[in-house]
Amino acid sequence: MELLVEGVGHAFGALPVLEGVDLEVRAGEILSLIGPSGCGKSTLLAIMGGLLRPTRGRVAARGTPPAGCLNPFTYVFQDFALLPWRTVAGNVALALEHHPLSRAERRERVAAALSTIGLAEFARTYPGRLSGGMRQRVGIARALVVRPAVLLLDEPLSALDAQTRELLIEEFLALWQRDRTTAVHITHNLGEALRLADRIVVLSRRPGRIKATVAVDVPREGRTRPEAAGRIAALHAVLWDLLREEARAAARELAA
Amino acid sequence: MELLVEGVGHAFGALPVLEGVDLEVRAGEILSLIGPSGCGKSTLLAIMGGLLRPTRGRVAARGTPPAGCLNPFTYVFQDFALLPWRTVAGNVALALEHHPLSRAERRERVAAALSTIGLAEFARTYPGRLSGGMRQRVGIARALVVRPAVLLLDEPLSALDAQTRELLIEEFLALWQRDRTTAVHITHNLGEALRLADRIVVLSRRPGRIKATVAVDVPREGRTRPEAAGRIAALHAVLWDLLREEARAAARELAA
Amino acid sequence: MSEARSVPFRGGGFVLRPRRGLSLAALAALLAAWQAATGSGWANPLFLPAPTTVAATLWELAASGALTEHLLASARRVALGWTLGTAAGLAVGLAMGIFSAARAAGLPLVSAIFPIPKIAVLPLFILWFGIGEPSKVATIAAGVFFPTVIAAFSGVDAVPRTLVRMGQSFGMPAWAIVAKIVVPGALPTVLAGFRISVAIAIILVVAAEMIGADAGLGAFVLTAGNLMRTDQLLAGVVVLSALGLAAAGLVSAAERLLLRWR
Amino acid sequence: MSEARSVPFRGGGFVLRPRRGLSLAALAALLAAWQAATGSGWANPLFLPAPTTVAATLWELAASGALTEHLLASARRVALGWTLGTAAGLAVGLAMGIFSAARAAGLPLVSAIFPIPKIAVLPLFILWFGIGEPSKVATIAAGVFFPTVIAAFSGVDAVPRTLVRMGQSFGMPAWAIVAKIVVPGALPTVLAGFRISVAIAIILVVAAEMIGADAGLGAFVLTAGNLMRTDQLLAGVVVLSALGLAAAGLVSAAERLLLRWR
Amino acid sequence: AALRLSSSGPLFIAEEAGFFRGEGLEVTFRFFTAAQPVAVAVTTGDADFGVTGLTAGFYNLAGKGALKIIAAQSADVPGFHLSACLATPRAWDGGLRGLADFPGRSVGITQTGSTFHYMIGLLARKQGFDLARVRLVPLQSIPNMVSAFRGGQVDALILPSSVALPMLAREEAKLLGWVGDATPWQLGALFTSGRTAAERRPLVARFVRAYRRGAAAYHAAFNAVDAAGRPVPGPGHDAFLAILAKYTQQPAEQIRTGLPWVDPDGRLDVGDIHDQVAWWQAQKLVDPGVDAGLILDLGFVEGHRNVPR
Ligand SMILES: Nc1ncnc2c1ncn2[C@@H]1O[C@H](COP(=O)(O)OP(=O)(O)OP(=O)(O)O)[C@@H](O)[C@H]1O
Ligand SMILES: Nc1ncnc2c1ncn2[C@@H]1O[C@H](COP(=O)(O)OP(=O)(O)OP(=O)(O)O)[C@@H](O)[C@H]1O
Ligand SMILES: [Mg+2]
Ligand SMILES: [Mg+2]
Repeated sequence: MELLVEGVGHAFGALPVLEGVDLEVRAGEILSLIGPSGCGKSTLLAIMGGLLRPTRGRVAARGTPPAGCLNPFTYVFQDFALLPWRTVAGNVALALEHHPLSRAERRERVAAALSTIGLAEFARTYPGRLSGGMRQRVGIARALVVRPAVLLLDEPLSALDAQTRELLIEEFLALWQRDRTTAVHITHNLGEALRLADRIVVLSRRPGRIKATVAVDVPREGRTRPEAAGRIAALHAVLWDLLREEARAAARELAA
Repeated sequence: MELLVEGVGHAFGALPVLEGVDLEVRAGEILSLIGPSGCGKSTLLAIMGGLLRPTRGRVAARGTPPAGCLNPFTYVFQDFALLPWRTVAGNVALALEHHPLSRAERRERVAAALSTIGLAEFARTYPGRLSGGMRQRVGIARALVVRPAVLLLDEPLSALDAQTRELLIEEFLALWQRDRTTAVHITHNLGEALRLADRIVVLSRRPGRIKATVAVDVPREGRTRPEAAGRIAALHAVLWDLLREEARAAARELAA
Repeated sequence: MSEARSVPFRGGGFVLRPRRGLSLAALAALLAAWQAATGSGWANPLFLPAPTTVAATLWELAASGALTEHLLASARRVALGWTLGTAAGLAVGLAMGIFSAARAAGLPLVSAIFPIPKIAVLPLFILWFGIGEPSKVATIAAGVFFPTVIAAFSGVDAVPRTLVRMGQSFGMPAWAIVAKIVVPGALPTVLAGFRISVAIAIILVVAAEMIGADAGLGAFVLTAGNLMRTDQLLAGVVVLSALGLAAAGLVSAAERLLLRWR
Repeated sequence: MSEARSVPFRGGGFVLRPRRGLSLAALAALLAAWQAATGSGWANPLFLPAPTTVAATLWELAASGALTEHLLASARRVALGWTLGTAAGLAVGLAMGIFSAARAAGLPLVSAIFPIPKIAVLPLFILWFGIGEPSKVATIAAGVFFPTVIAAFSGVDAVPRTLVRMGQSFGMPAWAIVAKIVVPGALPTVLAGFRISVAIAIILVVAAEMIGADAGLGAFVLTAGNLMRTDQLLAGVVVLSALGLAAAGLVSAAERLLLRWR
Repeated sequence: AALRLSSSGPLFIAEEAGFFRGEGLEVTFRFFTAAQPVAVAVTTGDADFGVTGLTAGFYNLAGKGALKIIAAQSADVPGFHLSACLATPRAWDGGLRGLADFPGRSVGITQTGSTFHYMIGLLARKQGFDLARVRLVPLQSIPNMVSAFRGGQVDALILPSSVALPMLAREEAKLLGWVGDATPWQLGALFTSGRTAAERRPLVARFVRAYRRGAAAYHAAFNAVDAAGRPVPGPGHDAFLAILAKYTQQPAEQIRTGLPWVDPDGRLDVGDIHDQVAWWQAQKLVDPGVDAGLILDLGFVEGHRNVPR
């Protein structure tokens, strides 16, 4: 599926958070969204998935969800949003319970998702007894289990160690190869964006506007190879400069 | 101040989380702690600061807190732990209110901390209306405001974009230059560890044991210079391998 | 290529907005239903006189000054009893929320004493507090005490323990943790408890004024009942209701002020 | 180099552990205080007979079978009235927690009707429900209804809205959001409300059995009170207390079961 | 301690006419809304004297030495219509026509052990029916009783005239008879605590003296009868009625119709009290150990009537 963001602006009361955002997320594309803290990334994602009504503009979708998709627009939330009164398995099952699946299939899907994220042995543990990274992984499992058409990922790997992150990135790319899920991915890790994204959108400081769109013009499979290191480093530098400009401007504003 | 972790082990009920951890954090040192998700990093930090009683071993401290230090062992929590009913300024002030400071000084310190983290204009906002990264920065401001002798940082920059992180790292290093605060710093960002740490301790998967201690043998000021890039990359590779081993072993265990 | 359709909006809802007009309409509807019930004969006017009749009675009472006298006497008792019962209830309830020993000892006592009907212990109240104001205030305070205790310790139970650990990590003294973390965290539940306890305090003014009261809405209502003056009885009830509405309004105002952060 | 000292432990506390022995000791202390009060003459034995006297009376009642009869009659009314009042209260309270319109219309009605003393409306209850079981059950149900409504909507207010948004993002239908997110999130507050409402139900058995009851603890206590037979009165009160303890035990068990995650 | 009822009229008149002040007594009234707390308040010493109806509860409390009856309050006597026996129209049509027709029917009373309960008992004795065959339904309050009566939940009631007369006027009820006409009895009394009666006799004597002057004035004003035995206004009628209106907070018009008979000298029908205690004991509602003789302190009023040998 394809997402079209048309002239979206948003303000929380008197605080303008987004202004004039036009964006097209192509079918099967992974689009990373980066920008300074508090610039409106999460807000934009909420608008894209129909969870928040923008004060201006609209979001449209084109195409039909693939067969087997239970929830076209699916989130991984920045703050995980786990139900504290449900176990890990219960939290993942929540996404399936209102769909007509057999008990066995539901159980199977949950078990598969939990073993993907490496929490099978914690299936019956309550979120309050998990570490931060474990909670985040439960949120990921819950999103994967519904086979989404568009994944809306809000810093999905922020609480994970480098190695677990790497494993999950590989898992995710394998899934993506199979289903060609469209994904919008917020991150503050440039390396992660450069691993995953087809294009990287840089937002300005609040109120967030699109400052630049950077295409990652290296085939995804080749990005970890030594040959690509130069190009990746160059892109990294470009993004870094774009972000620094914003930070400098923000600092100047503060000083004034 | 100096911290001595002596034979510390911990279990939550039947779940062993830490085993035989011996560790010395030298005065004025920055020690980074890395390890797979759920291996017991946060648990170890809680034990080090006297918030959790280990089932085995003990933690001792040597030295006296410097003058002006209001709270020797101070945390930045992984889940921020902000009071939702206090504004940003109120949350930061909380750390000062039970100390004999004049009103004016308290206000001044809070204002200074908020401008350090770039949230001066959100002083009167409630945490529920902040973005994830903004919340994390409030937690950092609250810790800095008491001039700690030992800072216990649990993934303090995980929710921040690269650029904001860089600014805060610089701020932090400046403060550290002045006060020579001892710091234990949990991170899952190897780059961050390699920027900040004197030594990096790698924990094994759960139950966490010390797997290796890697000294970062490049002067801190020189680490971003091109000359150091090779050594830093080598260290990065070493750490990466150490972590990968753990992840592989975990995966093997899961498969079995 | 297929048509682009707006992404369906799924958010919203589950957020409450005040609708003052509707609140007034609800009260008006209550009055209208009452009027209709008496008009249609569904409720016998002997037991439920029409609101117009009751209004006339109220007007007479107000004109004679009796209404003010009764209202003031009762309102003073309610205010005093509620304040005492709430203060004691919060103290005990917070202790039961914080200390295992207080909880273990207090919970069975609360569970055993709360369900004792007030009228069974009126003689004891007279014995201990006499027939003056103290026994009336004590009756109301006793009725308010128990629900407040329960609300307070349940509220404390709901405070996330990570916030308490945070306070400890900053070396906050225990009293400061209680005052700045436990109490504000328990506040939403405590305020819900207040909503219940103000209503109970008003209900109990009737039981309280069984004991040698000259003036007071409770005594007035009881006397009206004994004499089968249902218009006076209902007039008294309407005033008690209004008192309840006013008290609930105060709780709502407190919520708006103290729970702004939600 | 200075000595290494253990880092002071600052955590712990603010966590409740059951202490069964202490709970039993508290009840024993209550009995002992009662015995001491009557022995010392601080409480006139005319109004507060010694526990031994009351125990003897209880024993007689139990032996004659009267106790079982009264207890069963009342327990049935309490159970039925509580269940009806709770069901209605939860339905209305949840609606008031979810819908702005229900809250706006319901809150003033609840605030106005809750504080009306039961004795003022008993004649209406008799008229509408007769003097048989229905009016008794209705009295208890009405008393339980209001605190339950308040607990329910306050509980819903406490559910974090981010969890609701999560449910919506997964396309959960509204009923599923209510059943799986709103209700479980409100449960701690609702269970605290149950603690209050079971006690109120037991208190109200006395008011309910004012209406022409032959059997029942309330009728028994009322008669004993009218006859100034304080030993029987206290015996009845002790049984009501025990009923309250049992009901509170059930609520505690429900909490242990349903709030395991805390 | 007292209730706001016209049967406490002698007290109010004694106060307003200055009889208490004449004895050097400063009297403060404490009003209650039910009989039981009045007795409790006198027992605990919160009030020195009380006047209320004589109930089984009163006798139980008094029987423990807590209370002493020292003078009369009101009594049911023929011609003074205090308490009415009413039947619902349906029961009337079904054959409940007189005071002897109660068996097999239900009668609403306030409380077990109340004066209403006793009156039914009295009627049973007088009319010779078995009380066990009457279903007594305690309803606690007058509105409850009237409500049950209106709804046909009970067949009959005994009600104070102030409530009964309007119902009769509206033909919502049929009159079976007046209790006073059928079975006169001692309804209420002035009493004090056992301690006061024993230790402060001079005070009690002064109080009773003033009370009797009030009773005499009351009797003269309200209890005069014409040749046919019907009440007629006596001296001071209107002034005293105004006093009662003030204390009972009722319109004078309403009080006038239900003024009880009060003995002008505060003399008790002692024999009747013995009867009452014995009957309650037979009903197992008063402890068998209660001795009517010990409840009474007859030393303050001369000429009590019907004193058993
Ligand atoms: N519910 C809300 N009410 C009011 N203001 C809000 C609310 N949610 C977010 N904001 C404000 O909107 C701005 C953008 O928030 P958002 O969460 O979109 O930032 P973000 O780009 O996701 O930041 P981060 O990287 O720190 O998560 C912030 O300044 C925040 O204060
Ligand atoms: N309160 C608790 N009760 C029971 N088990 C707990 C509790 N807190 C943590 N654990 C368990 O202890 C283990 C280690 O948790 P900890 O939070 O120390 O991990 P961590 O290394 O900080 O992980 P992360 O990087 O994901 O934050 C986890 O397996 C977790 O399930
Ligand atoms: Mg965000
Ligand atoms: Mg952690």
